[in-house]
Amino acid sequence: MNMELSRRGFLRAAGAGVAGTSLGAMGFSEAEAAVAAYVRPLKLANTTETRNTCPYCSVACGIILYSKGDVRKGERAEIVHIEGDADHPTNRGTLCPKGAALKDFVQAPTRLTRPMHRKPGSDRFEPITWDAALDRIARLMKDDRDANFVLRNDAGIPVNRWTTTGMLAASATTNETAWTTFKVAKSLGIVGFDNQARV
Amino acid sequence: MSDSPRTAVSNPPVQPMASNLGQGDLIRRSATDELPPPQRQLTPVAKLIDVSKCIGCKACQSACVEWNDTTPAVGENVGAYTNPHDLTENMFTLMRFTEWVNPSTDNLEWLIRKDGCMHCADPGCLKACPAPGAIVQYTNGIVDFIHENCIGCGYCVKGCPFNIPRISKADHRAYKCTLCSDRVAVGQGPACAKACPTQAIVFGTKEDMKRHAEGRIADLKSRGYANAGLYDPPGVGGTHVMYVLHHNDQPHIYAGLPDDPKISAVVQTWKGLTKYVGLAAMGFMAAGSLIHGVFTRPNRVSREDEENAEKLVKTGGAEPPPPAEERA
Amino acid sequence: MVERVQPGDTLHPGRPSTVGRYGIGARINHWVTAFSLILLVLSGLALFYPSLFFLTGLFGGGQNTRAVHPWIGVLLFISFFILFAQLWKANLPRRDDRVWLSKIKDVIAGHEENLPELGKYNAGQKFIFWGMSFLILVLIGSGLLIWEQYFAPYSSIPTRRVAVLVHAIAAVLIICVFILHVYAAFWTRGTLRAMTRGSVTAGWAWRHHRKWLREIVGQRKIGPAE
Amino acid sequence: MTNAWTDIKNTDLVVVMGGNAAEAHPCGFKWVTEAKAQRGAKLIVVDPRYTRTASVADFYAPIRQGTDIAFLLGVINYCIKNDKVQWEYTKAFTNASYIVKDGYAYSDGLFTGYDEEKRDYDRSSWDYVMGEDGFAVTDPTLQHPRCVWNLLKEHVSAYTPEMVERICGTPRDKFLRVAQMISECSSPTKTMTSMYALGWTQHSHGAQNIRAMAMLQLILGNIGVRGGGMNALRGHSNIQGLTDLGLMSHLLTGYLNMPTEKETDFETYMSSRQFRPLRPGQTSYWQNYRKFMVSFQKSMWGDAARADNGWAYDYLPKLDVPAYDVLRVFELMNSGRVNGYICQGFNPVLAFPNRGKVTSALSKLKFLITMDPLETETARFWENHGEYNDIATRSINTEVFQLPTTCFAEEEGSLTNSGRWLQWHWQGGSPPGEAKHDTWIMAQIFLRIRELYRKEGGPFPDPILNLSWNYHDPNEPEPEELAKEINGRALTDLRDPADPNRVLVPAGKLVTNFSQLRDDGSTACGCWIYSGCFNEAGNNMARRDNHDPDDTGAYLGWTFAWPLNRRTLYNRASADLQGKPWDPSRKLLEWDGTKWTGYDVPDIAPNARPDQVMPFIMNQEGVSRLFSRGLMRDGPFPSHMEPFESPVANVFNPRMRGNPVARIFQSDVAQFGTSDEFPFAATSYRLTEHFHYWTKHNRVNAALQPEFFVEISEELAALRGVVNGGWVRVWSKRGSVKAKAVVTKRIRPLTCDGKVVHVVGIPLHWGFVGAAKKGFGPNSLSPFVGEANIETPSYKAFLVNLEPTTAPGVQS
Repeated sequence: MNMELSRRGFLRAAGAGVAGTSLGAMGFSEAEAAVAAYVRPLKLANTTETRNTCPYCSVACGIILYSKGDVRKGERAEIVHIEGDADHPTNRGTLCPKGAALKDFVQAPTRLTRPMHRKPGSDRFEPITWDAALDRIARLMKDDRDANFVLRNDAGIPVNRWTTTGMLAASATTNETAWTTFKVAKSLGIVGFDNQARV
Repeated sequence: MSDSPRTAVSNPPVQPMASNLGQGDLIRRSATDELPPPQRQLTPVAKLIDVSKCIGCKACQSACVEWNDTTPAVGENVGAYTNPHDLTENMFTLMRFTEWVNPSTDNLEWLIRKDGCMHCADPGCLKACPAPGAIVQYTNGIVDFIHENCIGCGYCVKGCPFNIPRISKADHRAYKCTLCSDRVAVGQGPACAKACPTQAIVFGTKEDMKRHAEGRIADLKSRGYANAGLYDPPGVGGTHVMYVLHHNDQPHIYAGLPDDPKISAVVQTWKGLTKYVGLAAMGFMAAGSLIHGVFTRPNRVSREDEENAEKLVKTGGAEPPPPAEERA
Repeated sequence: MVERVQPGDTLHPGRPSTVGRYGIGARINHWVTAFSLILLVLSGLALFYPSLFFLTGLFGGGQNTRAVHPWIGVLLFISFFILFAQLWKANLPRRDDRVWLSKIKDVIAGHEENLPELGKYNAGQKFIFWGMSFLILVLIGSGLLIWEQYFAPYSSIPTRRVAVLVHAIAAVLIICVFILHVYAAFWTRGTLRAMTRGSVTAGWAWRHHRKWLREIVGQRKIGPAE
Repeated sequence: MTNAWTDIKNTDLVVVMGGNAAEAHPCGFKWVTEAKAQRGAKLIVVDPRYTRTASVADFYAPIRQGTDIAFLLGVINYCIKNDKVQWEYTKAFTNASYIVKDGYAYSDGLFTGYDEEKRDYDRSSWDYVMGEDGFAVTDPTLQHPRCVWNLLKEHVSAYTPEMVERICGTPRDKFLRVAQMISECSSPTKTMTSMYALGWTQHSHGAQNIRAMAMLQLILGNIGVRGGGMNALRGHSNIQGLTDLGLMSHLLTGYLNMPTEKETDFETYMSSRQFRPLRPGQTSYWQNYRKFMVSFQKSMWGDAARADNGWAYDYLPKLDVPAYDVLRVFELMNSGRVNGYICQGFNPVLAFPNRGKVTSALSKLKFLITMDPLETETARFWENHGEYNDIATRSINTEVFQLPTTCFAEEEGSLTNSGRWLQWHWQGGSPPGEAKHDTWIMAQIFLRIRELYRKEGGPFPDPILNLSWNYHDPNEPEPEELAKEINGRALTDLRDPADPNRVLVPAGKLVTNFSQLRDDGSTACGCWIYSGCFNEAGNNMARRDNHDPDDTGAYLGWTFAWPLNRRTLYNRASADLQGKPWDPSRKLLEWDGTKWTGYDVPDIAPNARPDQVMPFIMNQEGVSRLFSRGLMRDGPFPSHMEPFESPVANVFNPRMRGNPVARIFQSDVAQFGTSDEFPFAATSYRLTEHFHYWTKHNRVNAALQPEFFVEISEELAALRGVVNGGWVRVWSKRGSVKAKAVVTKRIRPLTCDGKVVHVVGIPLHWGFVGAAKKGFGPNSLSPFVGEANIETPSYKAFLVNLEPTTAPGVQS
């Protein structure tokens, strides 16, 4: 039976137009208000697609970043969804539980947003500007290199190594970043230089 | 030609698209007796979950959360891999892990089943639902909750033979897997099926899925699983989420998957017989009173009664004598 | 011997003389219970019969109806059982009741003269009293089990399925009892004032509950004239 | 990986051992389930635990962690005894026929030349007999008692099924079933693939684990063929790339080596790198070493690298030790000999063994710099987190800089996956707040230091001042210009040696690939093996043609694979000596009489005759090595070695502890536990819900696996009175952790050498920052000892004790 009919039917039974109005005043039409059945509108509509690669394991699944805003147009872009790339030969659009949740890595509450500095003995991090941090880092590194750089070994052979400052490189950075890092570390003479390959 | 990995046929669209599922595609609508017939018959779809291919990685759970923007809470470890520990209004699908020692081989088998709405052809939730339009069934088989119409009574929980719907404590509405109706509406498969790394979850027309299942079952039988089979329970008219089980002769070993699910007789009685008998009883009562009112004079106090009463009041109860019954 | 007269049942000589039947407290409880029952019937039917779902409009929509129905139930339960405490003794079955029931035809036909003298309540009224008491217990019990918001976790789904069926059946029965009660009160003229003004005319008492009247008069429980 | 992920679908048998592909690489594992579904392939899992991979396996066999060599040599022994060998392949493509010097021998678990003092071997006797012609002597008939084949036969004969059961705890019948299934793949038309990961590498004898399987694969003829190979699944998204690019103490790019003190000048350095072929007509591709090295120096220091200064050879630091690997650096740090440390996207506090030592070492630093998109325990190692990081904050004088970097979604560039595919990706999101690209940060640090040296001078500033830095924006080099630098370019016109008038590559243009590199300083190339990734044809790493003719799984049009876009290494070995594919249905290459054709880029000169030039062109022999000469510190053949902390003694030599040549620091010896004090065999691993220590920051993954736990058998639970889901304390000689107990049927006690061995499984994903519950990691317990050849820490086998306890109490 149709809602409208049943309602009128009731009103007649109740025998009171009065009832009708008073019921109406009590939000009676609510029952009809929500009859529409519909599915959620596709949330990816009008987003920008960007091809990327999952940063986790070395299967290197193809992923698509869906963003509001387009960095290529110089806009600020916010990632709203990440999904596997069906065109990718390896993962064919599939993703593991980590890859499928990449959006929450990008938007993690514990993402770092500003340089921080901890003074010796302090129990807290304090904000520091990029310039101040980088100048201080350069100073500390040069002073240590100047003080401890090994020019020659006991046999008088030039060895040019710096053993008192070490570096671990990130094996989730791009090859291009890695090449930059490599050039800097090796040219400074750093020998205590490694990456996750051993771990 | 070999059946290549059944992954997403395509990536989801980003251009605005009209939803392909609407009023006109409804075949059932909760608490609605006279639903206009659907304008067209969509091809029935189905999700096939091949338990024998599942590695229990939970990508389906992850993809489900991300697609449906739910927020399952960070719980604790209680000595099991099943996390969260049960379906919730924020977790529409769940990997249930069972360590089962096969008595015939004495080998351990780690049975991992993706739990979630089965999208029954004869949905108990919809039958039980008192709110018009809170639960709908589309002609392609998808059973969907329309939260705007949900009143949070929990009748769907009692109607469901698989214990799937969950009522949110926050907004008092029922939640469950939608089979990603919003994706299906634009020609995409569900998020879980797209994500599933081993394609243990595949999605397509129910016919294709049954055919795909046949191949899988043949492969399993060739590997010694004599009872491998398709779980498409007739008790609920078949489902639009089906399983390939290596031990289809005993579904219950997969974390209590019902062997022969059907809508509970109690629920049937409640939603059926009781309604009509109840209506009859109340009607009879009302009608009876009405007729009596019409055919018998009202039971009025007569002048005689009043005089006798006043007399009694004056005489202070001496007169007249008590009636015969009392003496006897 | 069973007490037929209750505290507060007093005679008020006058023109006509009246007899106090219900104190103010009892009357308030009765009406609270009555209105709760009506609201429960409306909201309950709305959630039971799809064709009556629109009744949820009376409560501001389905969500509100779902939320408020159980609370009204709790209110009814409390108010009714205060009433129960006041009336249960007078409703205990007596030998007269069997005689009264055996002459049920005369009851329906209204031939009061053929009936025995009765105390404060006749078997019909007692039936309604005990019927209500029993059904309300059943309804509150099954109701709590299916009160999703607070009590869902405390029982298994199969149990709740039974509860929801029992609740429906009990509801149907209580509605029937309710109809009987209301109709009887209308049909037996002069009854309503017992629950409005709290008293009945001595004549009404003489006609329907003569033994009760005799006792009051006998005990000389005289109150101020009206 | 020798093959690609997509190639696994071509296999007949997948052996997952020393790894847990389904758990750690689910999307790659798809190709295993595909092979099963489409080819009817079988899957075998050999692991101490019944893993997620095992849950879909056709056969599972348990094994005690750290005993894989015994198991694999047992299988080799089985194959030899049952004549399950791909003879033609083995004879032609391995060094089975090479005659070994008389000095070489093996007894009591040790090879000849062992020096207990030095903990090292004198490896001079581990070599071939050389003939007057300067080539190695061989006996193609394999009759010679000293030929590699007969020595191997003798070496593995000790590993009978009974011995395997005694060492590994694998029931004899289960072992035989596995051996039988594997041996079937000796047929030229049946291939097996080996998928392994850190379950093999993280042992003091890790490299030998892998060699053992490689040898098995060779005698089965499964290297270089479709659906075969040795497939290291690898961990991080660009772990392959960073290794290829030589971001390691002992490496330069493209597996060129860092010089040592002994190599006093460039010519001395080159003299030990002539790579003369050991057999007539063989390629020995490393003969081009000089071209790659000179081009590398040119790309680093441009005009400052000249012939007259040995191509700026002195600009490179010289090593006085094999490597300043992470273990050595933290040892030095802990003894106060390191002042500064930079952690770029790295979390040593959770990643390195013996966390107590790591934390104490960091506390001795003057300054620590961390670069990361996320909070790390390392950046906050000084912060007190109650039981989870109980530390005296005030007493730590390390100055710490925490620099926020972008993540994958906010940067552009290429990543190299384990299949050697260099895949370009694009930026999709804006960095949060002030987060910066790592490239920018490294550039800023470099430019500032260079400026200081310009102003103030200092010791040997030349390599810094002369480092080539010609970028469009020196402050932030762009990914594309860096990629071109890696690919290499001509510095002057490159003329055709045959016809000097013909210019092959004009000056300034990008070289097509490394075949155009020269040793006269006329070319520059950052990483020779990557050459071809970005040439005049454009950015080949960004190619997206996913067509796959005949469904071989090669995808030659998809991005770029090193070397030369080759998808399967040693692919020439997929064909016999006539150049015909071993399995026509799985053709990869074929000799058409004049050249090699097929689905992949030939891993050999296209016109190299199949009957003359052998497939393993990177080896001087031209063939693969069953006997690895002196190239590995711990033996020319693998041999059974126990972990340093083992529940049972080495059956071949009870006095021998762990790997006899693995480096141990004195300070750590005292921290090894014994089985009477620590009766249970622990192992560490990853869970599929998490990735290392990143995803605990992610609410979704935190919800899927919220809290630190350890897994134990029902038997061990009963033994210690542990209840499922209850708290347990697990401790080793080095530390103690509290965890929830998961009591499972998936772990069963093993019986090894008559002793019941209980296994304790410890996943590694929890710390004290992030969205997941606070917890600990296995590195609080694991020993500070590395692999004998490459110093990978031993996370997979150590001893612990275990008891029920109460929840950790947190003060702060």
